[in-house]
Amino acid sequence: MSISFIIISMIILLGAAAAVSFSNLIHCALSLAVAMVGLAMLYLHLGAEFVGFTQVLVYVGAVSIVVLFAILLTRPAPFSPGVHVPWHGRVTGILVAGLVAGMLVGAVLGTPLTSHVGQRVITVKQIGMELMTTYAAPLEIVGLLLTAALMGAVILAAPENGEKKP
Amino acid sequence: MNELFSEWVRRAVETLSEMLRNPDQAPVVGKAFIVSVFPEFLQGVVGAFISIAALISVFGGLFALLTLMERKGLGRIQNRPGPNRVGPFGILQPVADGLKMLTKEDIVPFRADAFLHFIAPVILVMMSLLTLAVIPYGRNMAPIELDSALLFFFAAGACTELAVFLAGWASRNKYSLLGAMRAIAQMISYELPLLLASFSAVLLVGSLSLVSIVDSQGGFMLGVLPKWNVLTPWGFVGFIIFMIGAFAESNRSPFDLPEAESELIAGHLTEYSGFKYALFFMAEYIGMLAISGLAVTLFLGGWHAPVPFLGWVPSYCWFFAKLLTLACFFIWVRATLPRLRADQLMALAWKCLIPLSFINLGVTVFWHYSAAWSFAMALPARWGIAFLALAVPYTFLARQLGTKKTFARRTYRFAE
Amino acid sequence: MIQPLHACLILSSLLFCIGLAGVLARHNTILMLIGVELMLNAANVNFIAFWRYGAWAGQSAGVMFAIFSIAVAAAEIAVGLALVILIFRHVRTTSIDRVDGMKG
Amino acid sequence: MTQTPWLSLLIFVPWVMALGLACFYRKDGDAAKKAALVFSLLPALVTLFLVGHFDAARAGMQFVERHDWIPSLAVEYCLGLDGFSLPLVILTTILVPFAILASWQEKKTDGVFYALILFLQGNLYGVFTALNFFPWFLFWEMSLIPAFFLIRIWGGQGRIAAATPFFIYTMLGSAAMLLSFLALYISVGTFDFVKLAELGRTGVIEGALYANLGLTPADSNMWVTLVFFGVLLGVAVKVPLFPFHSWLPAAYAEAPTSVTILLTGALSKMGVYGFLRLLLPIFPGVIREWLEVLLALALAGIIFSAFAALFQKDLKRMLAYSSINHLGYCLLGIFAAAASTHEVAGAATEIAATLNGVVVQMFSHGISAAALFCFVGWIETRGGGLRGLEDFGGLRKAAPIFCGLFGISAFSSLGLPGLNGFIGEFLIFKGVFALVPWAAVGATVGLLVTALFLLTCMEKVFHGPLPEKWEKWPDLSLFERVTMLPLAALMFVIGLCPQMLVGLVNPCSTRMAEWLSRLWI
Amino acid sequence: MISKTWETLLVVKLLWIIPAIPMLAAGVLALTPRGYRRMAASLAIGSMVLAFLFSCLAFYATMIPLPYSEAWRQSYNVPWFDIGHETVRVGWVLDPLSALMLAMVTFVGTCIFVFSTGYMAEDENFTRFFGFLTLFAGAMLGLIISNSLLLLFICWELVGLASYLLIGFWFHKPSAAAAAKKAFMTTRIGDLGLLIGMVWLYSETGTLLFYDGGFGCLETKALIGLVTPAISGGTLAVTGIALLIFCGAIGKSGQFPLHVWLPDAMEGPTPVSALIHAATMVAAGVFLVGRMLPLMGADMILFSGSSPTLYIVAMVGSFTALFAALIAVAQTDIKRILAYSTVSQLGYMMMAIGVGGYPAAIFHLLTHAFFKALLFLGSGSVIHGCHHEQDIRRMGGIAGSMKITFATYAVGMMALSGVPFFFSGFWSKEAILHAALTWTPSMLPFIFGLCGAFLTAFYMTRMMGYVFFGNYRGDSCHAPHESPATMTVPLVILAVFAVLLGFAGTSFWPWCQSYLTAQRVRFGWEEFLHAWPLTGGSIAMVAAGIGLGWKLYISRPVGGADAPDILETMHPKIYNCLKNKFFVDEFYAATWVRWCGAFASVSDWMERFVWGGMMRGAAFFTACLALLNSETDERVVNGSFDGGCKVLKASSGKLSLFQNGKAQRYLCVIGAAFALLLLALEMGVKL
Repeated sequence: MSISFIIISMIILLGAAAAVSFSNLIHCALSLAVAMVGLAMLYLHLGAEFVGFTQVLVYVGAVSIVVLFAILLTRPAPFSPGVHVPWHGRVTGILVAGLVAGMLVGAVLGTPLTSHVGQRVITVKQIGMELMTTYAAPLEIVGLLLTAALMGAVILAAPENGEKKP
Repeated sequence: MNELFSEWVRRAVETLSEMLRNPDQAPVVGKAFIVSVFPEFLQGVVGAFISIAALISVFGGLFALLTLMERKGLGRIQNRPGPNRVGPFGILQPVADGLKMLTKEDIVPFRADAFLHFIAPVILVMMSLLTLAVIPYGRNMAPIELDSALLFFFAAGACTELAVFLAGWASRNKYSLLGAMRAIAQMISYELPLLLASFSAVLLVGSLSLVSIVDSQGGFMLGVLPKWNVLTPWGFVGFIIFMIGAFAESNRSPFDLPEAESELIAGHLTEYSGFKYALFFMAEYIGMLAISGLAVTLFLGGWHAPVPFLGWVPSYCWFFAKLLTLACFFIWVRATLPRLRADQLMALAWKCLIPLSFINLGVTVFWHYSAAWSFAMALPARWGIAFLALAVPYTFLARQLGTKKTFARRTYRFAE
Repeated sequence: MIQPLHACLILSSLLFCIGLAGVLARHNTILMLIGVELMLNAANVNFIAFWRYGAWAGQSAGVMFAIFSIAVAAAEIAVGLALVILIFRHVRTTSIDRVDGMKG
Repeated sequence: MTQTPWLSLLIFVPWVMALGLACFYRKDGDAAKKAALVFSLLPALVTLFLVGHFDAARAGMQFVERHDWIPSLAVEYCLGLDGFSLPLVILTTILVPFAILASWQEKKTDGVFYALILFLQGNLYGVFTALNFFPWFLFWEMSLIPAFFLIRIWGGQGRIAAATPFFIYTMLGSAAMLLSFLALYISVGTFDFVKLAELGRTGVIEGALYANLGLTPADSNMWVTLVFFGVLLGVAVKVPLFPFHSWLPAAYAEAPTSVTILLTGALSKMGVYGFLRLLLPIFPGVIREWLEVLLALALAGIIFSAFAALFQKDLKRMLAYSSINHLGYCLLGIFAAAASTHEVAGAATEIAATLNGVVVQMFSHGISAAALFCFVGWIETRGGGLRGLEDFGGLRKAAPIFCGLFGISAFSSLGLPGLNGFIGEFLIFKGVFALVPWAAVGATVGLLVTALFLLTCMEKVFHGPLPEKWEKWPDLSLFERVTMLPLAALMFVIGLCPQMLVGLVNPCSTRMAEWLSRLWI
Repeated sequence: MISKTWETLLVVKLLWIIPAIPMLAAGVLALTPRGYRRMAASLAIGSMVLAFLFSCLAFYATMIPLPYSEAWRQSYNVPWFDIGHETVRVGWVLDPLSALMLAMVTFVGTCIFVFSTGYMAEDENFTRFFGFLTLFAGAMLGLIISNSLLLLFICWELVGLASYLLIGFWFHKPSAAAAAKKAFMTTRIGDLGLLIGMVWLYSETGTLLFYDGGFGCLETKALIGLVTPAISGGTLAVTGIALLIFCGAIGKSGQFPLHVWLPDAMEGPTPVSALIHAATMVAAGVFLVGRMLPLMGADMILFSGSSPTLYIVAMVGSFTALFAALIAVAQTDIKRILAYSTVSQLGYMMMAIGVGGYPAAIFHLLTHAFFKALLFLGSGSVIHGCHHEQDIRRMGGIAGSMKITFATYAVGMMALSGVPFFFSGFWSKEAILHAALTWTPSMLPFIFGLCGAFLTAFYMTRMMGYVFFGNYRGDSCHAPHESPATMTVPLVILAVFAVLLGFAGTSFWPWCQSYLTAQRVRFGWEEFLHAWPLTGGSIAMVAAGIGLGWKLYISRPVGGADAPDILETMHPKIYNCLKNKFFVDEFYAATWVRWCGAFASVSDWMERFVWGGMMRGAAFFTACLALLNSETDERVVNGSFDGGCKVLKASSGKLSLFQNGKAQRYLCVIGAAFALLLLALEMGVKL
């Protein structure tokens, strides 16, 4: 456990926490991007170069943007008071999450695991070969899924015929 | 101590002579020498710093040069002299501009999100500079030789979109926000053809590493024609698509809608001034250079010489020559083409470029498999089929783009 | 000293629970989706961690799973946000509590 | 090592595309048309690959895919490609986009129309590649369904009267065929065409039939004959063989142009292919036994339909009869190939010539007839629904290019040397004459009358004075010229370099010819 | 010498270029827009000239090894496609026959092409016209050089196509369209015979190549193979094959009974009549028989020296020669007279081949090509000069206004009539008659030939009298005028050749005949003196014909345009019969054409009622079955299913009350339950 790991973990956790706790949704989304960058750094740190870059490309380049667009598209009105949220709902949620966290950390710590020492490298070529052989079927399915999701998203979000534009 | 020093001098002299003897590898040798001076544990950091310093200085200089070239070039094209007051023929104009930018007042709007307003240009420049890190500038001269360099390039490029959004949103100005949204829509749309076009090269080489992509373009067909990707049917079309995408990606004319002064009072740049504005400016130019560098790398043979007998010219010279050619092309296009309308912009990307680049991928595959053809007219046949496969869809796609979209008749309301 | 694998797992557990908290405590659907994203990424951290520190040499399953997971997450967020926008158009809000028209 | 299932791709890609069209372009006919065109071109890529990787020197099946389907019934999903099927696959690949292009100006069509066409395309590929009776029959039947709906919904005035008999007639034939194959399965326990052909060659089937159907040896011959005629009925209706052809003129005449193109260009080839793949290898003995009758039927088809075409006043009906006539030559060739050959010197070569001729004739008829029907469709569109022989005149003056290309197609159809039609006819005549001289001599009458009615058509429609009302007759547009160009080019290419096509078929037909000529000498 | 052989071989290898040049031009012209008239003409003429030059080269190449060399016939074959383990090959052959024909076709063709530029100058489809002409030229040249019956057949059909297109060139005239169809159909009847003969020959000999180093179908080995089964009592295949092939020649060369198309073919433009229907294409039948001569005469062995095939050929030819000459006497259309004259002359050639005078036939073919082309072009010039008037009764006295035309026409007329010594027709006809006289099986051909010679001289004189002498009887507003130079220059050239060519085959120096049979030519008067009685007789016949014609039509000028012919006033019945061409067309219309139509309507009736009824019966049967089925469905099956559905529907409403619609509530419960489960597991609860 190195210094860099701790720094990266801090970035991730703080980013994530910020992402779910800011009241300004734009800030939330930006914090999410920060957390994602942190995750990418973690992956780089762990040696999964390809995953790291993909993470940035997908999450920072695409997902955050989509989230931001969604936020801007769904703002009821500028400076309108937020929806009143009953406090007990929030507390229950945090409590349950905390409970789960406790249990998980306990479970992790309670499990004896040995870490492999030394580098593990996976090249893009290896990934490509795996995708084309062992994981060919999943790749196709994911391709289909993405296409379906794309079309689905377009159809869902496109203004329906006859609907007046807001 | 003395011995150590004389040893150092001897090696310095050796290095220098080596650099002179082999100018092609001079920067590499030089860097290796400098790094070797430092103790072991510092060498990595120092190496990185040397690369960074070289990059920033070279591209900073290029940035300055390019602004000047752009203003002079535009001037000449529009039949006016361009800047000609500062220094001989105005060559010191960039210095004057820089000074002006640095000394102007930095204005932050009252309701703006000050932190984000500040951080946006920083991220933008940072990411633009990051993209420069993976391009091979010459033989053995990629600052970082990443296995997935192309992915890195696009990942870093993707982050600039976020920065643009930040700039637009943080300014608290509706024109800024509109500009940012436009910019993002445009950049996302054009990232697809850009990626797809570059993947045709990736497909054929079988690697995301820019170094190996450049390596694969070495050599000559029939002894004269360089084996650049742009000289294959898929490479040619890919290059064109890539360049269109590059224009859009760097928000350059004719795709400069997000920054259109006349429509959006400069879009997300509205509320920026002084040094921050200079940063945006710099980011745009560096982005342009970086993407041109990528185009050179992917399609124009990187640092390879175009003719066999000019192989002795140092590789990086070729690279920068091609880079500057493309940059001049950017300027030329800016001076020539009018700006697109927003719907035309989107239609071009989604209805024409993306299908075409998919077809181009198919053609690339065909090209790869048909490489095994061995009959007499194989090459013309391959060219013919590839050309047909691209030209026929192109005519259809282009025709369907050309359909006149009928708008409702506009009514104008005048002040009474 | 804590094992690197353990550290990663704890990190992922915490990330997961932060996401869970987001889902459970926030009533904005978009924020819930952000939470879900965080949870998915926590899983990815696990994949990568086990790939990196696990005892099975020469396997690439962790990386592959992470890649697929990222792809699926992208699809998920796209459709999710499209749904949010659609819901917003119908009820003019993004609050989850207002959207309960399906109760039995 | 699993290789890419190219043939399955060929079948399923159009299916999926058809589904997509039916779902997303149901209303928007214009978009559906464009999409269908692009989609129908996708199999062309696969076909290109197949042609490129087809080993023309090998006689056996290639690209074989074999998967168990219902193991207990010996039903396999088995596809393969050989020299007989490849030309038909190529033909289908050419004709479907052509059919879509041919009726580009058609206003009535919508997404479902094109979806059906694509569905039909997939099934055609299936019929031409399936090697097991069960999937083959499925594809066979499924190709009937879209054809029926295409005629029934989008046809002309008499579409109902045309579509229903077409459906019922072919269905009856198929039912008979199914029964026959069930009998075969019960007796020999396989549906596999290759195995059945092997059994047919060694003469096992007769024995097996009586052994497993619990009959006496004395009946066995009758049972083989019965089974044979069941299968014959199934394929004969499709080709069609005289006298089962009476559904055809009405169906061709009433179907919309693009469907007629597919009916004549591709669907009728299914029948001939059935003869070639089922009857000739499995029942050579029965064909030989009934040779005179079958040849007489084929000959009657050739002659009667030629004369009937001479009588027709409706261009589409005329071409429909001409189709029967042209496919009659194919059947003539196929039957003659089973003739007893011990007194013919070099019989194997003659049979090979015949079989080559049959395939070439199928291919070239597909092209020529498609082109002619397409022209008639265009005439109909331009003439405001008129397509009678007497309704026009002198159009060559107004539309020289139209007439020129029509003329090329007509001459290709009547077998002018230098164009594709001649090669097939020459080969068939060469083989048949050596094997059964009287049949070849009789069939020449057909050649003469074919020329007569096609030239009469040219004379009545394109020559003579131009009536005033057709003075504004538009010539072929650039689009139409481009549509027709590949077909016209193919006519010349096959006419001049027949080796391109014959080379694919020859090893296959040589092998079949060799064992047919050695059969029970 | 070796190098010479090598040159010859190269020439043979590249012989295909000669037909390819006009073919290429035809391809280009087919795609040329209408407006490019000058380009079209120059392209066509240029291609023809080029082909002519190459043909001269080929001709020269055959001259080199001529006397007694092995290499007098060279062929070169290429594979075309495979059947079974064999390969169908096609090829081309260079021998004196093909070389002569090549030179003749290209030369006459060039002249006629040049003539056409003037004659067709005002036609709007000028470009198309030259396209068709070049297509014809290419196909004809291909026919000439082909070394395979298959290739020959292909070109044969293609010249037929070109003929069809050109006869119907003025397609807006219904008569032209009908004539085109008639020409194609009539020749196709013969062609089908040729096709059958070809496949028969193929199945008997296994090859269609004429010469293939000893294995061709015209070479000894194959011929012996053909004849052998007949000797041993088998079928007489060789006669059958030869006669079937002769059918093709009958159709193409307009021999009786398939001659009917040729006069109608005059509906085409006059240069077409000159090139296709006089000089070249119609001679293809003669060429075919000449080319297949070894096969045609192969049954000679079986019948002690006289071949029944050749007997039939001679009889058909001589009958046609007389028959057509008779018809020509009573025609009034200038082109039709020439057309029947062509039929008659082709009959001469056929007869010559039949009676064993193959070189004489080919020599006559050559001379005829020149003077008949000359006559047709002359008639074209007359027609052009008389403002497209074709009826000779409406001409007259134009000798003065069209001097060049008149002079050249007179040369042609004298050549055709066989005016002695200075005109080519005389020598070639003499050779034919000489061959007929020496033929033992029958004297009929000779007698018919002699009568034909008389009639030819007569009707040509009659035509001259009508056209060039007397008074002009046409529309007086338009005086006839001489044609432009593009038309007269070819006339003069052809006239010169019509005179000169005769000296290549005189009986005292028979160069052409020797060349064709690859022998050394010998100069000597013996032959000429020996045949003097025959020569005298034929000269007398010609003199009688011309004299009679002169007396009837020139010395006493024709009265008026509508005045009846002198012959008509003398013998109205005979004249009427001749005028109506012996009613052959009417006979065909009453028999074959009607039968064909009747059979067509019978087939159609059967289609509608017999076979269609079969289908309707099947459909009705199925419909009955379907009715039965639907009744069963409605009553039995559907009833039970509907009941089941009702029960299911009623029970499902109750189960939907557990949902309250708060997603987060569900999630909370799930999360808590998960935590509890984990807790339980950690606490060591064993499930």
